[in-house]
Amino acid sequence: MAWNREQMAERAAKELRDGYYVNLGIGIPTLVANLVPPGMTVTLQSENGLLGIGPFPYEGEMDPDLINAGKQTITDLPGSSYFSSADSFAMIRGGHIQLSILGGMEVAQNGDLANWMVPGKMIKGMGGAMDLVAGVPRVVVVMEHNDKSGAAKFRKACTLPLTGKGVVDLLITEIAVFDLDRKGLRAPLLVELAPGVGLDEVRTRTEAEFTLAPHLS
Amino acid sequence: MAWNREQMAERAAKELRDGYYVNLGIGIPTLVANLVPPGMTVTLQSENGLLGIGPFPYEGEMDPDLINAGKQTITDLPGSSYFSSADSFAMIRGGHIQLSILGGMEVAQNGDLANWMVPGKMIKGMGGAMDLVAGVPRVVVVMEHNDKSGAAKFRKACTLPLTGKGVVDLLITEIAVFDLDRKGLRAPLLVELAPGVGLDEVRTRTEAEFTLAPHLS
Amino acid sequence: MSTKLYASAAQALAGLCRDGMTVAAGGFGLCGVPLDLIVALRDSQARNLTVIGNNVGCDEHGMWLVLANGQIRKVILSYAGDNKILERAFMNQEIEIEFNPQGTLAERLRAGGAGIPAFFTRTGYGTLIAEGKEARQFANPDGSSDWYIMETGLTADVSLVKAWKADAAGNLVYRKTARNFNPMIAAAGRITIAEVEELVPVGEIDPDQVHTPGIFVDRIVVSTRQPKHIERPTTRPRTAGEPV
Amino acid sequence: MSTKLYASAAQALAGLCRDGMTVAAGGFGLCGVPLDLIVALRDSQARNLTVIGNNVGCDEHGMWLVLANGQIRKVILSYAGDNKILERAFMNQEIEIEFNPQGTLAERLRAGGAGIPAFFTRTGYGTLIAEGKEARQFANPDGSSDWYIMETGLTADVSLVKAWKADAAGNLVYRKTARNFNPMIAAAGRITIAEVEELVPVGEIDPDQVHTPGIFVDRIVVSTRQPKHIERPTTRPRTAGEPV
Repeated sequence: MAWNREQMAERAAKELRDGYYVNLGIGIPTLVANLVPPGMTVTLQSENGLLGIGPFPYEGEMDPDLINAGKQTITDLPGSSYFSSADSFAMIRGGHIQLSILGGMEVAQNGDLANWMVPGKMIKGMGGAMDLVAGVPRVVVVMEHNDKSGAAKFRKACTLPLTGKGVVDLLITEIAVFDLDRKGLRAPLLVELAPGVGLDEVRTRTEAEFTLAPHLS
Repeated sequence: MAWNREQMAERAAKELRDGYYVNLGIGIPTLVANLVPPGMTVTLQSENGLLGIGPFPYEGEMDPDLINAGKQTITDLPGSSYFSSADSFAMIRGGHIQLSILGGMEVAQNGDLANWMVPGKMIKGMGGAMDLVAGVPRVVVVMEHNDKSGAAKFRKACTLPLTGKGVVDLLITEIAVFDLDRKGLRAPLLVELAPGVGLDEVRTRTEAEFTLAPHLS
Repeated sequence: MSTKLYASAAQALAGLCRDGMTVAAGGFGLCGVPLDLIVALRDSQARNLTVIGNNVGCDEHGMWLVLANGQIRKVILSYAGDNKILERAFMNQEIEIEFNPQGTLAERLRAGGAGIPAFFTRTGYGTLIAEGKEARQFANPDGSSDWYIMETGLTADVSLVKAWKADAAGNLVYRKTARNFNPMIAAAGRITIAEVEELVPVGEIDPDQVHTPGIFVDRIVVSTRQPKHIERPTTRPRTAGEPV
Repeated sequence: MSTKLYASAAQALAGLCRDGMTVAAGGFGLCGVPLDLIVALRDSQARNLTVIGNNVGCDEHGMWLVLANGQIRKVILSYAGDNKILERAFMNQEIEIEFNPQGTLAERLRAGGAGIPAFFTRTGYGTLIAEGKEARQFANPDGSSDWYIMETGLTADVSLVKAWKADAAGNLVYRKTARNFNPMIAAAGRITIAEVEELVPVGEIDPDQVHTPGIFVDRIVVSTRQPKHIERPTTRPRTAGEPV
């Protein structure tokens, strides 16, 4: 049985480590904020200029000057800090954020990621996504295994315009988890299957070439 | 009769304008701080991270955390601000300081300046001098007209290693004032003579080629 | 003695607006946007503008007004979002859009204000963003190397920023995430105008706590915009027994 | 849960020092120098160090101690000043000195911490500093152009900084001109250690007033150095009748 959104977020949360500074994209990655294991200190960054994202505010306590990168009202925490966009992306580009968890439209077996535009549709812009995948040393993508037409989103090569070249380290879908090599020197490793999901199903629904982790072969 | 140090500083102070942000080098340029005309607002920058230099502190009120670029204890003023060295030189390099007044060892007729090292002697380093002359749009050099051996310091070309190429706009010595063209498209203009100093004296003591401002010819 | 204080946004912009100029404006969504100054920019009727900013306003707010008034020829931004007017103008080829990764845009503005004409970044290497840009490899400390692309600095003829507090010397303090692009845009303007919520006496802002030193601010006007609008109000429910 | 707090400078440096490493240290003259950490660096006896900083200490203070102990192979600085030991070591070819314009050094460190491998600056064009560096022209907004040289980013294996206040999250606040190179050096270190005058409870530092966010600080130690030394005490006389 495939993982649901919450379970995909739980799997992504296993990538957190004590002391990490983390940037979470919108969608399923946002759910990871509520799944930090007890006793572990994880600091969340909002690329519009906040380190230390707190929970959403209570009704009546919203502050128009305090929003996240998705423009939702948020709160800060004791020990938080605010800074400019230049300083924020200096942090990101300089490799100081340990982990970025974000969504994807396509991932290629060499670690390429596409998640910012579909040709022919209006371009909204890449926002901070290109900076995050280029600057953060560990990038985890959480996405549906196939698109609405059933086509594989984990591919030999991306067909959509890239967000970054050789930037994905781990891919989590509702049926499997793959460990990728950014440098493209080895094939992706299938490291985990959702409960009840068979290898044949993964093979059928995937275009990318991958090998099996020892415990699965 | 040639100008003394105080009079050279007074001449340099005539380059100040209301609202200017100014960086003053050590030596005679420092004296300009006390010569801001009444009613004029001039803000002095210290490149180690202060905008708004105040007077030296009184005995017993020195603060080890508050020094100028010459490492002397100073004070700040209402409206002052502190910042990092990177932000300080962003100000300087970005052309936000309107005027830099500094000392020189040699000035060439094309605006080249040498004031940081003498070959064969121990190199102390250029500190912020190269950044100032490269970044500040108007650079005034105040220096003795000749060196101790009597050799001209205003020359056809500098013999010492340069601090900057094509960076001097105005040269003030104890006997004359020259208006230079940074781009080297015209010869320096002799615009002022110290009282009692004749054109012949300036010609004899100068190696650079210059022309006379209309009111002197 | 000159003053940086102006009585209204219109007066603060007087004499500065001309067709074809480049204007940079701070803000992220509706947060930290100099709304009064942007209205004054619209009222100036200056046309063929190039506008730099993270986005170009939200529906009926901020730079949207200038866009809707047909004054913009080109936008340099990171995120266009759901902006129907921009979409239509772009499809009709009435406007040029230059997309930038958000961090690249922030750094280009920072570079422009700091006298740096170009820098290298890994961001966008191997993507559409890299097309036509110089790419080269630089070594890492561990001996490996990565590919980077060259990006150029950005400056503006006029910069419009929003701050929380200012003094008459032009020192600015921003509040929370309303800081965003404002400090870099303040430094990148040949003329910079700050719209502020509160003007405080000179000497009241701790010199250690100035975000934008007065050297970057030429003109100051007090904002008329209160209360501020929220784009995406998001709250959590109070659980039973939790203190209010 | 891990902590960033260490009981002494020696403990804060434990396990980090090795021969041949690059160390960056904040400070301008004797102002804002992490003195305890530098003593611990000397006591580590790590050799063949490359040291980055505006200067390499003053007589018998700061990095002078490490220099005098023969631990330094190369210095990357802007101003050597009157440092007899450095002069002798340089003349005897025991040490390499790389001179940088002060603003270029500050920007190289800022770039290193910000993931920028190289940038262009006009500073030093046409001087000895430009030798061996790529030079190229960039256009100005007015259509003219200027020459610039390429400078590279700098990072350090270990960065030592001095701050006024810190909290356990690693947020730093500097005081007056003791800020100087410390913020950039904090960001440019693969491991950064802060020596602070006061450790305050988490939540006491206003989040809008943090100079160096905790993400850049790995270890914190409270300084034992009070009162601070002054390199060039300079005062003015009180004029008669002036209030004391």
